[in-house]
Amino acid sequence: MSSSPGNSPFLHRATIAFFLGLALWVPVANLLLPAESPLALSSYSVSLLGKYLCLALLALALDLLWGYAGLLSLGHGAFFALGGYAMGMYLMRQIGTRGVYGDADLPDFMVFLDWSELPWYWWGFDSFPFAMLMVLLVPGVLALVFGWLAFRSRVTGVYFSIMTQAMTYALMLAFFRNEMGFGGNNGLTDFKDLLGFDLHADSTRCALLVVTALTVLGSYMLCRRLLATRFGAVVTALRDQEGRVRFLGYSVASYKLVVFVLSAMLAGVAGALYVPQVGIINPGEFQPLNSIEIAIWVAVGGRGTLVGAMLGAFVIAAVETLLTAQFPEAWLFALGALFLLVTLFLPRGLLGLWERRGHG
Amino acid sequence: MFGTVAAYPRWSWWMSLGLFLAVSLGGWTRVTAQTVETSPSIPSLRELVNRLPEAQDEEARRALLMHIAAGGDAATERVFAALERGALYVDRRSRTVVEGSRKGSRYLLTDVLTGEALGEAGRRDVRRIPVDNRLRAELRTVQALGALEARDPTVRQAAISTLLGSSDPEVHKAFERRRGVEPEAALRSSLDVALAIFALGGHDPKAFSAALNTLEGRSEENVRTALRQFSARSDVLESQQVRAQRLLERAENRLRWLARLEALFFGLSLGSVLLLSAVGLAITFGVMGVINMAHGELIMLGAYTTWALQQLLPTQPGIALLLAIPTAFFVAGGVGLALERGVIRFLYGRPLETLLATFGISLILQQLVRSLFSPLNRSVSSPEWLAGAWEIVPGLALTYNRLAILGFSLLVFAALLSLMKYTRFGLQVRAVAQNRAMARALGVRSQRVDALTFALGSGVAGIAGVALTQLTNVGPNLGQAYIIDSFLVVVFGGVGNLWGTLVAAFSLGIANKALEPMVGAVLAKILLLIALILFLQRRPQGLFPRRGRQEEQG
Amino acid sequence: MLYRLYQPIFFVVALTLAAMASRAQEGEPIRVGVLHSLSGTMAISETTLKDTVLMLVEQQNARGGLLGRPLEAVVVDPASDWPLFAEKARELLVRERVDVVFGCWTSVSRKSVLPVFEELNGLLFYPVQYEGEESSQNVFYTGAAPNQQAIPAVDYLMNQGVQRWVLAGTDYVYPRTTNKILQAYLAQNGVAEDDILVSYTPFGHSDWQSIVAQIKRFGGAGKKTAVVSTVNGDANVPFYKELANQGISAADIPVIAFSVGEEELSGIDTAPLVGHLAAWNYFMSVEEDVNYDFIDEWLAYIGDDDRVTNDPMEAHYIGFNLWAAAVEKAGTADPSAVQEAIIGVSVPNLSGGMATMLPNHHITKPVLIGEILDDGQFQVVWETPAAVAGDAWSDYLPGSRNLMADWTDPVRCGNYSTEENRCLGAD
Amino acid sequence: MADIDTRHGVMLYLDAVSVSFSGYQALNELSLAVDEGELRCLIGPNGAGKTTLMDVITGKTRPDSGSVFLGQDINLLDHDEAAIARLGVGRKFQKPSVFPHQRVWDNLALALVGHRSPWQALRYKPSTADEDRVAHLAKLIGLYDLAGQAAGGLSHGQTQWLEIGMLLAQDPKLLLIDEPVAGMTQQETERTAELLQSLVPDQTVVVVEHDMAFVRSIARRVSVLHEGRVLTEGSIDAVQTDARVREVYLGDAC
Repeated sequence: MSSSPGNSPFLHRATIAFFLGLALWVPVANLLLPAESPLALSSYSVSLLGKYLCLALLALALDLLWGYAGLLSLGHGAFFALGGYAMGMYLMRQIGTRGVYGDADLPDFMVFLDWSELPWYWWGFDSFPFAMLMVLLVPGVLALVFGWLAFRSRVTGVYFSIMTQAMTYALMLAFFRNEMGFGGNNGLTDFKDLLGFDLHADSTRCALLVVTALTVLGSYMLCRRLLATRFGAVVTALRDQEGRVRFLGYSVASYKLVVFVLSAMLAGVAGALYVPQVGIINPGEFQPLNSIEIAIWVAVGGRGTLVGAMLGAFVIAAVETLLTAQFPEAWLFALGALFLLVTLFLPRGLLGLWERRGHG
Repeated sequence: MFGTVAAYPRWSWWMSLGLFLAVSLGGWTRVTAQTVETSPSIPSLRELVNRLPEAQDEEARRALLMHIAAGGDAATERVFAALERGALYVDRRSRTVVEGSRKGSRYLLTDVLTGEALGEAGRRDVRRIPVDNRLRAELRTVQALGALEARDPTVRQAAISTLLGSSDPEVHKAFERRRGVEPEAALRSSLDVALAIFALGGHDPKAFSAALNTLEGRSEENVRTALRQFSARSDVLESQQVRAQRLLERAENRLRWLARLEALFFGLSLGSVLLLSAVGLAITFGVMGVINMAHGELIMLGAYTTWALQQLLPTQPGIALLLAIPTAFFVAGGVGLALERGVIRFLYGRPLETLLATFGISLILQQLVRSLFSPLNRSVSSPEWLAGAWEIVPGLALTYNRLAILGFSLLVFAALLSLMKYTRFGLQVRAVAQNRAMARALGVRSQRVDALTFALGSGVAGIAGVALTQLTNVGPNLGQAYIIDSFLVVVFGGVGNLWGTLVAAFSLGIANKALEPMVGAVLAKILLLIALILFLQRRPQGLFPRRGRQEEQG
Repeated sequence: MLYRLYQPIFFVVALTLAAMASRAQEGEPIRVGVLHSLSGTMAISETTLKDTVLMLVEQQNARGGLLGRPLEAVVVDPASDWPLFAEKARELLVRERVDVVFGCWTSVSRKSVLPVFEELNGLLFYPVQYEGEESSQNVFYTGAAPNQQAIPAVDYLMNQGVQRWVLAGTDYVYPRTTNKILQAYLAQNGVAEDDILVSYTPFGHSDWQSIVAQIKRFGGAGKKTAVVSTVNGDANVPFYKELANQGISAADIPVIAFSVGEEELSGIDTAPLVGHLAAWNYFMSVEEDVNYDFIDEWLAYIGDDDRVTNDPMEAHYIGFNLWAAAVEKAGTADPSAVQEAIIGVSVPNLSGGMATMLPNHHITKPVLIGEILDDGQFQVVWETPAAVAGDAWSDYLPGSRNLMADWTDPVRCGNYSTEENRCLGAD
Repeated sequence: MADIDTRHGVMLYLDAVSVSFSGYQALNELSLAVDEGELRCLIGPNGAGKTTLMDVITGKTRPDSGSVFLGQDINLLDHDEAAIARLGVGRKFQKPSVFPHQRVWDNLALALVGHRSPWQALRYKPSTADEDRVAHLAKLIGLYDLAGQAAGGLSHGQTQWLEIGMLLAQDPKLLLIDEPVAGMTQQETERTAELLQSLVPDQTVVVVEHDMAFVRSIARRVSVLHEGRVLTEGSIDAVQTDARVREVYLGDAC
C-alpha cells in the first residue's frame, strides 16, 4: 500500500532468492566441496553468516516497529536477549551430566555457587517445545505488559525510546546479579548439543544456518503479508498521522500493542537462533548500546522497507568483522561516523540512495 | 597446595620495633621535651640514618631508630615523614640513605636531612627501606605524644584524638600529665573522656562510677568499646555494669538516629550528582527538545579538562580545580556549539534522528579520548580543602567533597534558573522554545539562540565533569555511566521544567539511599528503575507536567 | 536497471565471504594470535597486554625466532563484546591459522572462547587471576587461582590480628566464588559468622557512601577489621576516594584488593590510599635484576617512562616463555605436541624464582602482599616462603573438594573425581 | 455504532463546561446546544476557546467541570477519542491531516466505517459495496481522478476535501470542522461551501471559521464565543449587528 522501496517486486524476489540460495549453497560449500576449492566455505564463515542472519532478523523486527509503526524501541536488545536466554536455558539442560561437576540436576554455575536445587523458573526447560514456547512468550509477555502500560498513557516518540532504554538497562542490571540464577556476568555457555545434534559439528552448524535463513525468510514474508492488509495500512497511517487514526475511531493503543508484541517475539526468535550459533548468552546483550546499534542497522539500510533493515544489519556486521580484524582502533570511529552520516545525508538509508538513483 | 604460613621475614622485626617503641614512649617524650631547646645535632643524626641499612638484626635496628627519635627536631621529623611515606632509599653507590622520588624510570634524590638535591639515580642504584602499616601506626603514636605538648590547641586536640584508642600505659601517663596542665576547657574535657576510658579498663572500683559519669552522653567508637568491654567484665559491681549497659544502649540508639540522618545526607549527595549531570540535559532536552546522547561525553570532556589543568599546575591542584570550572564550561560549551552548528541544527524536529546522530558523536568522542589520552584512567587529585569530613557530632560526619558538590550543584542550578528567568537571553530561549515563528517575527535571532542554548547546556555538562573528578574515575567511559540516569531524571521531573529536574534528582537520590541498606546496591538500582518506568508510564509528563493546549496531533 | 544495481551488492558480500574462506595456507612464520580488547570497556586493561605480547614476540624474533622460524603476531579486537570473543577466536584459529593465542581478561570472555579452543584444538594462554573451577586441555592459566592470591592474603591479615572481615566485591562470578572460598576458609579458622560482612555492588558502582559508612560501623565494634576487596575495575576509584574522605585509613581498616595493581593505581590519586594492600604474584617494585631488565625493555618498547608493569603482564611474560620453551622442547609449534611438552617446563618469573607448568595447566607462583605507597607503587611487606602451586579446584567449595585436574597419563582429565575415580562430564 | 437518541431534536449538548490550562481559563462555564440536522457556525476571536471546545467534544481534552452529551443519553466524557469517533462524531483538524504515504483511495478506504479492531483489520477484504462507497466519496469530493495518487502530493484545498471525505466515510452523525477554507482560493471556498451544505440535514455539522463571507454563505445559525463562553447566538445578521460582538471583534472582518 505504501510507496516505499521495500515494495519493489524486484527487490522482493531478489530477497527471497538470496535467502533460499543461502540455504542451499552453504551446506554444499561447507560440507561437500573440498576445503581447497575457491568456493568452499570454512566453518568460521558459516558461523559468521549464521550470526549475520540472526542480526538481520533482529533488524527486521525493529523495522516493523520503527519503520512502520513509528515507534523506536531502544530496548529491542532485551527481547533478543530474553529469547536467547530461553534457548540458552534449554541448551544448559541438555548438558545433563556432562558438566564439569557431573551434576545431573544443576548447571555448573549453580553447583559452584552452592545452589541446592534448580529454581522454579528453570523447570520445563528440559523440553524443547516448552523452551521454544518461552522463546516467544517471554519477550511477548514483557512487550505486552510494557506496551499496554505505555500506549495506554500515550507514551510516544522519544519518551518511548528512553523508557525502553531504561527497561533494557534495568534488565541488564538484573541479569548481572548472580542471585537471579542465570549465571550472572558469565551468562550461559559451554553448550553441547541441540536436539541431540552436536553443536560443534559442521553439519549441525550448516543445519542451523539453513533453519535461520528460512526463519528470516519466513518472518520477512509474514511481515510483508501483514503490512499489505488493512491492519498494515492502519499501522502505517498511525506512524504518519496518529491523531487522524484515532479520530477515525481506531484504538491506536491496541494496534501499537500488536505490532510491539509481534516485533518483540521476532526479536526473541532471532536471539534463540543466535545463541546456539555463537555459543554464549550473557547480560552484555542487554546493554543499551547494543539496542541503539540495531536502530542504526535499520537506519543505514533504510527504515520502513524491511529489506533495507536486513541489508543494513548485514553490511554493518560485515564491516565490524572486517574492521575489528584489520583496524581495531578505527571501528568505533567508523561506527560513530556512520551514525552521523546516515542521519545527516541518508535519511532514507542505502535503499533510499539506490531508489533515488534507480528513478533517475 | 598452599599450606601454612611459616615465616614472615619482612615485617616481623618492624612489629617488634613497634612494640618496643610503644613501651619506651614515656621516656622518649621526656627526652624530646628537653631536647627541643638544645641545638640540633645534624652530623650525628646523619650518621645514625646512614646506619639504617647496615643494621641487619632487629635489636640493632630498634636501638638505631630510638636514637634517631631522640633527635626530636625538624630533621628528625623529615626522616620520620620520609620513612613513613616509603621515600627513604639506600643509594647503593654511595651506601648512604637518601630521600627519593620517582620520576619516570629515574629517581630524584635529595638529602633527607637538609632537603638539598643530590641528583638522579637509576632503578638499580637504589633500594627502598621498607615500611608497613604497623611502623606507620607507631610513628604516628610517637608523633602524637610529642604533639600533646604543642603550642597550638588544635594540634593538641588532634593528638588526643589520635591517641584515644590506645590502651598503652605510657599514653595513659601522658594523658594524666597533660590533664594537670591543660589550659583549654574543651581539651580538658576530651582528656577526661580519654582518662575515663582508661579508668574503665583499670582495676580501681572507686574510679568506675566517676568514669561512667564522664562518659554519659558520649557515643564515640572508643567510648562504646570501653563500655562494651566493661559490661562484659566479671569483676565489677552489677549496678555499674547495668549502668554501662544503659549508656551503651543510649549511645547506640543515638548512632542509629545519626545513621538515618547520614543516609539522608547520602541521598542528597547522590541527588546532587544526578542534578549536576542532568541539569545540562534539562536545558538541551527540556527546553530545546534535542536528544543529546553525547551529553555524557561532554561531562567526560569537563573531567579531562580538570585533569589537563592539573597537569599544567602540578603543585596547585586546588587552584587548577577552581580554574577548571570556567575552562570546562567553555571547552564543553565550545564542543556543544560546534555540534549544534555542524550537526544538530539540520535535525531539528526529528528527535529520533538527533538521538542517533549524537550517539554517533558520543562514540567518536569516546574513541578520540581513548586514542589521544590512552584508555587508562587519569588521576585527578583532590585539594586539601576537599579532603576529610566535617564531624558535626561524633558519629555524624559529612565529607567535605560531598558537601562541596552539594553546594556547588545548587549554585549551578540557581545560576541557571536566574539566567533563564531574569535575563534577556533566558527570555529569548523561552520564547523560541514556545513559538519559534513568533519569536522570529519579534526579531529574535532564533538560530543564534539555539546555538547558544545548546552551548549553555553543554557547558553545564562540562562543569558537572569537573565536580565528578572528585568522586569517580576520569576515563573514556565516564560519560556512559551517567547518560541514562540523566535522561530519566529530566523525564521524571517533567520536560522543560528546571524545578522538576531538581526535585526529581533529589528524590531519586534519597530513594536510592533509603533502599540501599534494605536490599543492597544492585537491587536498589533495579527497583528504582522499575518504579520510575512504571511511574512514567502512568504519567508520561513527569512530576511537573507542562500543561497547555496540546499540539493538534498529540 | 534495478537489477544491475542490486546484483553487485550481493555479489560483493558473497565474494568477500568466499575470499575469507579460501585464505590462509601454512606459511613459514609461527603465528601468534593476540586476543585482547582494544576498544570498549575492557580496553583499559587489555591494551597493555596486547603491547606486552607484541614486545615479547619482537624480542623473540631478535633472538632468532623459534626453531629457526620467525614469529608473526596476529592482533584482532574482540571489542569487549563476549560473543565477538568467540567469533574472533574462531577467526584466529581457522582463518589466520595461529599456533597459539595469548588473550582474554574477564572470565566471561574465557568462557566464551573455551568451546572454540576445545573444538579446534587451539592453545590459549590466559594471564589474569580468576576464580578457578576450570581446567581445560587447551587453556593454560598463568594468572593466580584463588589459593595463589586470596587465601595467603587472608592468612597474612589474620597474622596481623584482624578478627572482623568485610568481603566487598562486584557482583560477578569471580568475587562470588572467591568470597565463598574465603567464607569457608575463615569459618574453618574459627571466625564467627557475625564477624563477616559480605557486600556486593553492581559493575561500575560509583556511589559508595552507604557501603563505606556500613564498613565504618562494622569496623567500629572494637575488633580489628579489614576489607577484602574483589571490587572490579572502574568501581575502585570512587570506592577508595570515599574511604579516604570518610576518614578510613589503612591504619584503622586496611583494604586488601585482588584486582588493584600498578596500572589501576596510575589512574588514582594515591595519597589517601597509602598503606592499603594488594595481593599479587608480582609487583613492579620487586627488587630483582630480571625484573629491572623487563621494566627497562618495556619502557623502551612503549616509549613512555611513566608507564608501569603489573601482574598480568608478568603472567604473559611467563606464559610466553613457557610456550617458547615447550615449542623448542617439542621441536614443533603444533598445538598437540606443545600441550604434551609444556607440562613440567620451568622458566624464570620476574620475582627471582621459577614458574613451572603443572599437569593441571596452572603454574607455580609466589604470593606477595604489597602496601600502596605514595608514588603509586607497592611496598612488598610479605611473601610466601616458597612458590605456591595453582589449584584448579578449590578445597573450600563443597562441589569441587573432590575434584582434580591432570592432563598427563593416565588421568588426562580436567575434572577428575577422586571420590568416584572417574573423569566427570565424559560420557 | 450505537444509535443516537435525538428524540428531542438535540444532537449535541454541552452544559457549563470549564477548562483551564495552568491558570488560563480556556472555557468558562460554556453551554451550547446543537440541533440534529443543523449547520452551526462557531465564530470568535483568537483564544475564544473554539478549538478547545472541539477538543472537549472529541475527547482530546478533559474538562475540569461540566458535562457533554451526544443526543439524550451518551455522555461523551465517558469515552476516549477513538470511541467517540466510533459513536459517530467526525472531526476535521485545522491543519489538514491525511496519510501522506498512502493513496487517496486508501485514505478513504481506511476511514470506511467498521473493521476497527486489529483482528478485524487483519482479516478485512474490501467488498463491492465498500468499493462503490469509496468511489462515490471520491467523486463527491472531486478527487476521483486522483484516487491512485499518494495523498502527500495533493494541493492544500484537495487535502482539505480529502479529509472531509474521510470524515464522511465514517458515516458520522455529527461533523466538527475546524477552519475548512483557510488558505483556499475563492473557487475552492465556494465548492467547499456547497459540499458542506449538501450534508445537512442528514448529518449535523459544526463549523469553526474566521472567514465571515464563508460563514454568511453557509450558516443559518451562528454562535459567537468570547473568553471561553458563548457571547451570543442567532442568525448571522442578528449577530453582526450585536453591539457586544462588534466590541470584541473591533477591527475584525465582519
